[in-house]
Amino acid sequence: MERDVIRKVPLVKPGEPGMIVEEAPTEELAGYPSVGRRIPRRDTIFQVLGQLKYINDLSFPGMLYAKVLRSRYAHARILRVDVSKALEVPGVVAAITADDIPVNSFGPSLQDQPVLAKDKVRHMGDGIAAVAAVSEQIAEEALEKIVVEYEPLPVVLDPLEAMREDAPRIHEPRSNIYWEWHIRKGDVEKALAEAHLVVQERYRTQMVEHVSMETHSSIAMWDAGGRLTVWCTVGRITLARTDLARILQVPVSRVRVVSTQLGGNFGGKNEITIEPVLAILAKKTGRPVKGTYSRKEEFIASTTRHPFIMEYTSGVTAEGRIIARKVRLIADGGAYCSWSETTLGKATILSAGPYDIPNIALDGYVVYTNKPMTGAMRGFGAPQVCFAYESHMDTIAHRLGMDPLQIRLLNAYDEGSISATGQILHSVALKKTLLAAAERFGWEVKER
Amino acid sequence: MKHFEYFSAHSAEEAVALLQKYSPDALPIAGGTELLVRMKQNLIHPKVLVDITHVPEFQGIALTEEGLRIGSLVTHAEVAASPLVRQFAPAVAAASGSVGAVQTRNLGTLGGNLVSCVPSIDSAPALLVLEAQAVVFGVNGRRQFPLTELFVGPRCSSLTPAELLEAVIIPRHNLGKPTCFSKFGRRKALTIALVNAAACVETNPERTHFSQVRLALGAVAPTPIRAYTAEAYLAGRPIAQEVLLEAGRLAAEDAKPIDDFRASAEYRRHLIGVLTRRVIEGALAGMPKV
Amino acid sequence: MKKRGRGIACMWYPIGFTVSANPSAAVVKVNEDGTATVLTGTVEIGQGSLTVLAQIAAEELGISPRDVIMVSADTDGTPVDTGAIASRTTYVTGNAIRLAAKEAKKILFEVAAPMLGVRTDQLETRQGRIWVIDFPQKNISIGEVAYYSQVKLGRPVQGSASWNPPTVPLDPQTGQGKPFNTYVYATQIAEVEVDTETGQVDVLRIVAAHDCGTPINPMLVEGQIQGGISMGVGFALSEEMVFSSNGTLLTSSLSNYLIPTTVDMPEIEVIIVDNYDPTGPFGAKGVGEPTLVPTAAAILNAIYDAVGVRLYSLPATPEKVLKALREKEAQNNTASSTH
Amino acid sequence: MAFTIKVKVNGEWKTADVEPEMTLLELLREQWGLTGTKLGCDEGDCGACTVLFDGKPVNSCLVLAVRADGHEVVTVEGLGTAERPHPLQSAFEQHGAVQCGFCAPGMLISAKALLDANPEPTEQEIREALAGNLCRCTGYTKIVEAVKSAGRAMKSSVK
Repeated sequence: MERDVIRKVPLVKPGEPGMIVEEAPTEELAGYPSVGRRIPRRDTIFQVLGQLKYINDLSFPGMLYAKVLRSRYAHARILRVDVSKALEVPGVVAAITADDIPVNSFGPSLQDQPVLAKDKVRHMGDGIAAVAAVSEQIAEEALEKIVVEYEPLPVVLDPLEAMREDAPRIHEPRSNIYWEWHIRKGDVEKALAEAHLVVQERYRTQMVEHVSMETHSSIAMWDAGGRLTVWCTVGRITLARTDLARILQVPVSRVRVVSTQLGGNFGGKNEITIEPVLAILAKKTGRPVKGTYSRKEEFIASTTRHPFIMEYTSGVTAEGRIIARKVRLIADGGAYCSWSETTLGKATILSAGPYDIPNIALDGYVVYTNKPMTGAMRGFGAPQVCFAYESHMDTIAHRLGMDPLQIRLLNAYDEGSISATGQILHSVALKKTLLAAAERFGWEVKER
Repeated sequence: MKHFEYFSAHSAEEAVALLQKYSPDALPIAGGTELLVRMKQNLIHPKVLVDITHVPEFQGIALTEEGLRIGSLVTHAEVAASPLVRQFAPAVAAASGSVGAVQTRNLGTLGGNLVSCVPSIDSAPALLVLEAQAVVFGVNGRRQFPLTELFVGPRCSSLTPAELLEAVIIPRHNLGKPTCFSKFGRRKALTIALVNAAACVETNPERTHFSQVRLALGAVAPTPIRAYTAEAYLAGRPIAQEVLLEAGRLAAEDAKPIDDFRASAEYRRHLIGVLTRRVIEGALAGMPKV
Repeated sequence: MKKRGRGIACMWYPIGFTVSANPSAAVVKVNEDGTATVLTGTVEIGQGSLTVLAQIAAEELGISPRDVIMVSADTDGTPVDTGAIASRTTYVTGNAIRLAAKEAKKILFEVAAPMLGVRTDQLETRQGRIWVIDFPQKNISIGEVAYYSQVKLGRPVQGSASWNPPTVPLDPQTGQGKPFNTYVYATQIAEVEVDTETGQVDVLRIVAAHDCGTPINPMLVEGQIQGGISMGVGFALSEEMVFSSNGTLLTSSLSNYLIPTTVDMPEIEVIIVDNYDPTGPFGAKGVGEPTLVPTAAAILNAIYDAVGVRLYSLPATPEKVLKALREKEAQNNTASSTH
Repeated sequence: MAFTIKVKVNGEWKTADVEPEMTLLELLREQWGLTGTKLGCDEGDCGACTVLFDGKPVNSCLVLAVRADGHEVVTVEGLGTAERPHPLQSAFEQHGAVQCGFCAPGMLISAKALLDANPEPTEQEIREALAGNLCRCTGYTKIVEAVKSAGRAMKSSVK
């Protein structure tokens, strides 16, 4: 296929010196062609002057500040919630609980997440009640006056334990296993039986957080005509609008969602969090209401990266060709689904690695635990499986006495390779990246 | 942060009088890097803060007849940059330089760090091996005692609510002795020590045997501690790898590390061994050639 | 003792959503002064998407990226966009904007052709002007054409378009199908130094070779790769949310949840390999997420190369590395004593 | 009891009535509208709120506003203007050192303090001076390059 761009900026070919230009890193803005140019980000000048407004830099006359009371337990029944004492605090204008929410559930795949917990809390990040006050300080102090009676339930933190039949059910009566993916290609058992060497390993990864430097922040305001505007740090405004309209039971056209430049996202700001609470408090008070997450809330009350348990079994020939790979993934899905369904899907599809393997069996499961919900995070299941399949490749290479670069080159996808899901791949530059990195690094092939 | 009353004291007398007046609801504040974080985290709620930043008696670094006096309000940045400290107690300068990051070191004070009595404070071990004295000012005047006696337990000092740490004094006879400080954290900056250690080493003139070694450790017991068993063992022993290894082992026995999410007690004990050896070697390396 | 090692890891990563629809729509208006305004529902999250999208619009229209005004992220005023997720913005939103710009350009050509006395297929745009191919003396500014079109002909120069990457759902039993339209590839090589006394791992150097199709803005691509690697270094060595047995998070502040600081980051060498994807705007695919995918694996493979221990769980804390070293020593001792 | 304080902010004396528990960061952002300084963690761990306090970088979330009485504070808004940006601001833009930009104001302040004291820092000195400013987007590579380049620019403009 002929390329339709005239390239004036030479691309770096493997082995050439880097693209970092010391004194003149960027190019004349007016240059042509436009594609391929090292142009600074358009808002950088405002950022470095301190002029760019992020959501938490905005305020409106009469604006109130909201804070959410989080659960004391990771798993418990809620017997009673009483906000009356909080309402007595001078400066508090409104307080709400689950009873104030028209449709108290949301989520991108499964609507299994409450805006504020009603009967049950499933992790310590669950909100139970919220207040709006004239200052953040007063809102925070008012939270301490809210009375919640709990009946603690057994806590399940380990996904393997959560998978057991007798484990406490986090979303009773449903099983804790809430999504599965399966991919089959060829005959993996037969190929394993015929393999020269079979290598079996199990890998695990931890729960991590996005740590955007900007925490979640939003402002909700209703106009006299009954339309809601939400200024927020959500990176997906269309979805946010749909979710808000459903929760509030208003037509989508009555909700306007506006975002500014986000102070980092990395997948952590892909769904609504505090926005419905703000919208309801704003409706109740008739005033704009702002809510900004504390750093701690970023960890406990927003999404995180799924911990994975990954079992890999590979059959290889004496020459190092991988002829069979079996993978079983168990993802710790936290208390709510969020983006788990798709994260697990992407992880499962990618889990055999970028290798031409004729016989493949891949199974993925995601389970509920009483931990912060796991959702979208940069890489979406791929960093976990890559850690496993690339460590596994080195183990295989080591067992065969092969060089890690060579075993990869031998098995790597190429133009026209067929993936685990039977897709014919195009624009495949894997070997190019292997060779380019190896050459720059000065990788000398060592036969062991 | 919850509301509190604020007073700024301009003399030591005024500071302790205010503290006494509002005791037990008053706390002194200097750099605030530790106190304000705990207040923001809702862990403590003092009703009164007495700002001692401007108390003149607690300022400055000076060489006196007694030794090197470092005022409690001297910031970590000032300690780390002080020519006097760098010359006469380089491990103390290094320890202050390892606290937090530039921003923390510009606000946080040596005295504030010490009186917090957090087991992992970076400034303690180096001062302990130099046998620093604590000068304390209270309503009944000054008292002075070995710095070790300041530390009672985690976040618990021997000061009464109306007493303030005025200064630490490194005694004259220990100035310029070979010292070394080392900190092991999980990150290279902005990190809490898993273990920190300091040594002050004296040898025979031929540099074949230890004459006297003082060792101190942090983050491995309820308070910063001296490793007395290891010190006693080293006195008079030859300077040799197996001696250092044994000293490390004994130092680990002197400690009472805990298991927490940062590291296991077992790993901390192992690190004590490694760091003990490293600080002794570091102090030896800093000695002038024989 | 300090030991050095090297580790390699490669990866593949899809661009766009897993099977489900993820459209982007765009409007491109050519203003009477020859500038253009792009309306997009995507959200700038720091990666520089608005800059890259402006470059795509500018390239298609033949104007300077400086002359493109970006309006974004308002559900009342901007067209539907699935958002800055799945490394899809350059590819999916970029395609939509390019198609919208093409629509606008079509109007420009239809208006300009009679003005220049040629057919529309004889025209091209470059440097803010419409040129008759092979007759550089015959040209007219885009602003002049846009003004004439809007004010005299009553035909504002505006294009709108949407794009959704074609996929085929996976068979529920076999998982066969086409979950994504395209993929990118990358290899990272890490060099580490392991302190065998403490188990501490220092990452000294990372070479990262990435395929993103055509890099629309190589400087921003480098920034994405460097930043992704820092997230990968944290994932590999220090970041971990740790819970007590009752489910309390013990690492809920940035003093005990440890992301890399300046002094924890190694030297990073970025290579953008030459590639072109005919399905992307000007051959571009994407780069956001893949940047951190192979980092941890490369570092852990380097640890193995340095000291011969395989860590099966992340993060590779000094304590874990030391424990593995001790276990290996114990095994070696047993092995040597039984032989 | 509220205190009336006077602070020299970006070269200009300003007064404010503050409660004792108000931090300098809150004073700057909420009373004076100087929102360039960012709130990232509120516990002194991230450096997003770094300002110069009597010329030294500090985390303004850990300074009580009353403490600023009679002192001098410089925020990112005081570094330069669109017409006359500080060399660091230009270098950050030209080198692509900013992505989401949330750490940039604090990072610039720390870098300014470094270059004011040491116009020709080594890479290690730059990294150490910026170690208290967390950035999640850039991996710091281009930030370090930008500081180096600004140092050179400042030095040559002095000559």
